[in-house]
Amino acid sequence: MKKSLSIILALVLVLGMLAGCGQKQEAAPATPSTPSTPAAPATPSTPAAPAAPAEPAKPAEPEGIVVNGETIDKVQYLNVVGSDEPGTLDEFHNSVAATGNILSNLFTPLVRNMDGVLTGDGCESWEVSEDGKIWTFHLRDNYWQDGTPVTAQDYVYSAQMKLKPETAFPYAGNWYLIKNGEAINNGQMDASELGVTAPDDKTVVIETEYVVPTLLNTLTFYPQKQDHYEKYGDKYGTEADTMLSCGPFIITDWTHNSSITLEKNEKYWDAEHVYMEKVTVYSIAEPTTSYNMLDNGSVDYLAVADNDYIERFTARDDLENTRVQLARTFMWFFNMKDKYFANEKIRKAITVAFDRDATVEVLLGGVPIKAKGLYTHVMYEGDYNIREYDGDLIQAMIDKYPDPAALLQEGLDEVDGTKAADWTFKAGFGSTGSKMKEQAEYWQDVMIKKLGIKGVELSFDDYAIAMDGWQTGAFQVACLSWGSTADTAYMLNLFTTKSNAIPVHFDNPEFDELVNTLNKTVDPDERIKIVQKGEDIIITQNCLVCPISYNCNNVFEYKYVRGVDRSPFGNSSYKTVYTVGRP
Amino acid sequence: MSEHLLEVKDLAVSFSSYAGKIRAVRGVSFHLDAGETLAIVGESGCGKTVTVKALMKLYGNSAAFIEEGSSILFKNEEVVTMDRKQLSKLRGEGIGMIFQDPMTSLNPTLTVGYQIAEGIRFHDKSVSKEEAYKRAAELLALVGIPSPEERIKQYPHQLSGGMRQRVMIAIAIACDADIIICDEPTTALDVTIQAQVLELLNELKEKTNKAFILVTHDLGIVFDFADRIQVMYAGVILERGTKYELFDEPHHPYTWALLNSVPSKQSQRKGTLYSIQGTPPDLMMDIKGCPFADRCVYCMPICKERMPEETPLSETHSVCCWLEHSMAPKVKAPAAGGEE
Amino acid sequence: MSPMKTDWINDTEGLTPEMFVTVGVDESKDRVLRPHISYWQDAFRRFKKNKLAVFGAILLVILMLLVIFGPIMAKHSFEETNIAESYHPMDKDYWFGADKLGRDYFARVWQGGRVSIIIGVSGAFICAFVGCIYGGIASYFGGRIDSFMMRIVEILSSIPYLLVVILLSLWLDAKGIKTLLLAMCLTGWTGIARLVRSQMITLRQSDYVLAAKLLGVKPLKIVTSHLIPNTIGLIIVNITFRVPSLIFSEAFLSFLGLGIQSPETSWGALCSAAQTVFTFKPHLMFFPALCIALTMLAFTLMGDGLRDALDPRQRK
Amino acid sequence: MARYIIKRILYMFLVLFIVVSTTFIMIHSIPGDPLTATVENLPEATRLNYYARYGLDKPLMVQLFRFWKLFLTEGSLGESLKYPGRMAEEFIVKYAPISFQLGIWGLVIGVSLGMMLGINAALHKNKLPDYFGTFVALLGTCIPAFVLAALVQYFFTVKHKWFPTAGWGGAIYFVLPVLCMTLSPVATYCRYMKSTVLDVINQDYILTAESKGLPRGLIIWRHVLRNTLMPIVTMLAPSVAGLLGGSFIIESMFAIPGLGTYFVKAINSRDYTMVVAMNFLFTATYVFSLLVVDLLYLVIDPRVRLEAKQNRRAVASNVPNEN
Repeated sequence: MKKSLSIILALVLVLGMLAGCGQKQEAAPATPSTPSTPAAPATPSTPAAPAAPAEPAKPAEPEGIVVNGETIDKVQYLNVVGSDEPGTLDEFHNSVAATGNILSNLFTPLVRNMDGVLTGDGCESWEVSEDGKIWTFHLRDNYWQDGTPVTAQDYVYSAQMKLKPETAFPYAGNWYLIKNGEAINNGQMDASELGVTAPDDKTVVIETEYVVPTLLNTLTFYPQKQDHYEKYGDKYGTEADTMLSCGPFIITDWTHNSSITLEKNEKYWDAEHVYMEKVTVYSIAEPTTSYNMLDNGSVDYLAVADNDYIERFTARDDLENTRVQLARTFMWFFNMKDKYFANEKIRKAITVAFDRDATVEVLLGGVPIKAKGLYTHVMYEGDYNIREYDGDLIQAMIDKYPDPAALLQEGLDEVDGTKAADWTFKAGFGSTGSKMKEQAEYWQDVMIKKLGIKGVELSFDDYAIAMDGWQTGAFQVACLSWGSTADTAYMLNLFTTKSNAIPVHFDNPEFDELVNTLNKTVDPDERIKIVQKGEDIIITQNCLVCPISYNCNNVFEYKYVRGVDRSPFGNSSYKTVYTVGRP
Repeated sequence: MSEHLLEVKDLAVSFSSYAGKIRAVRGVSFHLDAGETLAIVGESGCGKTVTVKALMKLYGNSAAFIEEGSSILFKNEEVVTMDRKQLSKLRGEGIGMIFQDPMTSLNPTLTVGYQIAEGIRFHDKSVSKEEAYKRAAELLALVGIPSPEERIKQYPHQLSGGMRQRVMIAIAIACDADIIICDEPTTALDVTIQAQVLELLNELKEKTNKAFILVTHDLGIVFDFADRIQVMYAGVILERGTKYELFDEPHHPYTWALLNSVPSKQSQRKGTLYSIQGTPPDLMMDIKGCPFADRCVYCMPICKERMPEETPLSETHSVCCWLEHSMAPKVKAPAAGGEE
Repeated sequence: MSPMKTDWINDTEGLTPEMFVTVGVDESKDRVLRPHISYWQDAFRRFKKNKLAVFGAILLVILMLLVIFGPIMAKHSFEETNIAESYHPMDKDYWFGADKLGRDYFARVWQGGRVSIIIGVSGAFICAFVGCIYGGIASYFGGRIDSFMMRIVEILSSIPYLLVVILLSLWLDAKGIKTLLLAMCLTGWTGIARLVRSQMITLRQSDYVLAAKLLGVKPLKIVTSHLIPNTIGLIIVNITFRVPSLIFSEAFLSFLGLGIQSPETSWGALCSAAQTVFTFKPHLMFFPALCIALTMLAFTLMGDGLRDALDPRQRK
Repeated sequence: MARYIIKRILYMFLVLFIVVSTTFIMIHSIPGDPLTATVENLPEATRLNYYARYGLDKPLMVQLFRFWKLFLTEGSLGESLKYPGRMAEEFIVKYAPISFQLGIWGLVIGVSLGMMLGINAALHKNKLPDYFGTFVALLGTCIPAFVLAALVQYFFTVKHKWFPTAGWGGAIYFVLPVLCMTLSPVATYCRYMKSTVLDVINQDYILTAESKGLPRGLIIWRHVLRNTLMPIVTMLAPSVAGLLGGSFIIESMFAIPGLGTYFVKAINSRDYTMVVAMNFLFTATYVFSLLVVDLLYLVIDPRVRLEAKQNRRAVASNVPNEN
């Protein structure tokens, strides 16, 4: 009696739990209906706009809206997976690169890069002076979420805040190209001296330190409303209700480590062309979960990195696969201060011995592209594609030194004569994930076999901790991936003595001088030659880094999704996205 | 049909262990009437406790089972085939039991009062909590425990061994069962307490018309408590009869030996106590002849061949031994306490 | 008394006089039917009889042998990568197939087994040993000593184990099995200490402990010979749980880069590595998880057998 | 009795203070500066005021003192390094309840199911329930959490689409994570329950209870359970304390805004304030649940309670010796 009683009870309990919840969710359509609106109290809907200036009332189209000849779905909603959980939405304190994706939906940058085409968002038009240093932008009528107009002063305030020393803005370095930017950031000048001025409410003038032809692709310039920002101070950007946006969307809910909900901003100047009513951005830490969400349709598109899942999704007919190249290079880099790696032959021996084919095809599932040099395939100087112009420097080096083991021994003899068989070096990695460990173990084995060395010591740390160690030079070889902006000088700048962002400690005055001349020349034909010479110094001559591959996103998208902006540099917004025929 | 309160026929109980089947009780028959006291005597391990526990099918967690063909009639109801509900009615209301070791037979985490009232309230649902506790207090008084109201709230480890045994008695008579089984009630107690408990049991005997079954290996307490005595050995009954018959004219060598091993005044002078050589047989093996044969001083070849039949000596006295057979040599019981 | 057969006495059919010659007690038969054997011999005999427990013991021996000889038997070394053989399916050449880098998975599973079994088994026993003694002493003395010792337990079990491992691997400047085991011995035993103490408090009241105290038996002796045998059930169950939990805590540490360093591996590390491709290549997860399950099954069965064998109360 | 409780509460704060201070010192002595990533290319001036903001420029002991002063005066645990602008206690107040909710559901179902299976396994030794109990115990401890979560997620959200794969909102998001969380308590408590019940079932007072004619259910409930609670309750304390920390794996698999993710990330990224805050939370609940367990000892086992009373009377002057 006792036995049967308790087993039945156990079963009833489990079934009860399942059934109980099963019914609560209405008859599940093919894909689960939109996850029930989050229990967190939805923030008050946009407060009734105070007597906003009379806005031309747009007649709502009677039947569906027609875009590019297709009638889009009645209910427009989008579910996507954001890569990282944003630390904070306060752009002045944000150090997580992926958060830019959310910010680009909440604010209107002066100019937006949509599918490679620069279109005015905050401004209607802009022009550049002959010497290429003074940019003037004419703002359009745009309003904040609370109905107050966006003024040029908001842009000036945002620029000044970024360079004020007290803000300690993590990416202040990128804004040194604005006149007096560096001086202000070092506290030598007052913020008001900054090269960003607002002659009147509708024009913003930017004066740069030196010529930056790709300024619009390098800087994403968002406005910030001074009184709103100061009202919240440190709390600004930590929760959804502290935000005030003027972009295509407003943020209505933020459940940390779970999801962010964006809703259409009626006050946006181009609201008419924003089709999405609601966008839910999930922050999923676990890749398998995001793949499952794509599989059962609870997410509309997703970048897939795992080749098993790539095979599964390619086999499906309702998913479209597009491969997007990013401007990010995955590489090893050497510490020039280290006794052995100051020697060029040793660096070249390792770069030549590296097995890129197996890494790209097997380890990384054929997603990325094999590296041919420092610059990726998507970098342009005027009309020249830098990669095609400079050619395959890595293959050239491999052909030049067929026997890496001998080259290594030559290098070792030059340094202190230790035999390759009893030489080991230490390789540091900036992630503790099992994927990185797998790759490291493979490279370890390749280096031992190809160079005949004794061993490779591997160490794995969290990125912040690893970078701290590399900055102080406590490493021999380390591995990271670095993304570049559209500005071709950006990649070269990383190796200058001043920046040393990639801590190779190159300290080469001739190279620094080269980068300065690049910053002064405007004509693309001249600039491409300087860029080529720069890459030649870094790779062919000194081999400071051992490029492995260029990152790509293997994106799978449901066929009913249209208009997703995938430019490699811009922070794509969901402004142009709409769905047709969602099941 | 039987007019006795309790009628047991060919009761056989065995334990199944992974080493084989242990046949603890091998066909025992006896009866019991209201108001009568039966003593079951024998060395430890002779199956007497298993027998009385089988009356209530009390196996605890052991792997015991009643063999086919056994029959236990209690008020003409067959106990062997009782289902769980009938059994729970029989236990407590029909037959109560007093266990050997009072130190471990009471639940340490429950009050004494509760453990008594629990039985009352289970068997008679109409009794309320207060009434049950009041009844428990009366019972404690009945069994001679001072200031019962206060004792009820106390826990077993706050009472002495003797008092705990009295609580056990109270539990056994809580639902005024017809038969009270006392399984070696005094063994775990020291002599003075032993006497008090026996005196209490005797009082109960006079006051109530209950039938008692006393299971013990201590012949000393049997005489002044029991009416009839049964001697058990290796799962079978060797001799039974009234206490006078057994004490005055025992017929079975084992009974002689048992009586001799009781220390009496004469034996003290000789200084050595008589003890039976050897140990009881291994109950796992089949025993062909008389189980006591190996240790019996008067053993004959026939004893090892076949089990002797039960020979009636008087209305109440009978014995199973080949010495009774016409062909066997006549042997006189040795004087009590005398050396063989 | 029902009438009984009285004619039996005179029924001489088939009986002969010599059958009735008194032969007395048969001395030869007087051997001791059941030889007195010591507590441990009896426990071992009962353990041997328990089929399941013996099966558990055999399973453990097989696992031990495989772990020692597995990597040697395999055709390929567990470290040697062979990219062409990436995810090689299971066949006669690669018995358990190959992992992403083409390393022979059969060798890797058993190589990993060495680490896991050492950590799991030795860790569990060390913790159990230290925990029992500590818990025993704490419960035996009671009073202020006990509450003081319990506060130490609370402090030790609240300090984050992760931090202890990180600091230890820095001070000893060695990341590997030694550091893990040391860290475990420092903080691992608090769980069982508290458990054993709670059980022993009730036992402390029983008479045999009081009697032993009266006889002047030294406290440590009382704890080891009286208190611990009576809590053997709990201790053994705890050990059977500690083994897999230690194996997985090692996996979690390797996940954070603090566990054993590559190319060495362990069952836990194999499981966490196989997690990403789990839905496509379940066998990569199946084998290490199976080994952990078998180890625990072996310990559970042996544990049950030991508990029954050693439990004094159940000694027939 | 009241004196005993007050004394224990004092002990609680003492232990809490010692543990949190030790953790504070330990985390600060681990090499690796958490702020590098954020301040790496900032000029010297801004870098210094960044450190000053978190008080990292002061010697360790001063920092420890400031930490406790801040806590005692404003009840704040300091600002997180990884998430600027957010105080550590905000995380705890907002997310601990979510992790706790999940954990409690998992534990309650897990423990009750486990105890039922355990009792059954003990009552029917070496028969079906016993083997089923051992099987469940094996399953529960050997299947790693992420495998279970992956299987459950695949089966219930991809294959059958009954539940949303991830996210947080109404009760429906509860089901799968709780399902994953019940397996390990079921396994643990089933095994422990069986072992303790086996010890109790052979006691003589169970035979006495049976001789009173009580049905088996009542005997189990009234007599057996009471005596098995001691070890089971002892185990509840650490498992309850662990709940607040949430389960890192389950929460990251189902995108649940619990404390689990912060718990692990904090140590990885050397976010000093968060690590200390998390440890503070864990220790506080752990020590509190230990006090509750010790009090439960007194309730469960009268012998312990009486001894506590007697000793106090006998040893009038000094501290009552509870045990």
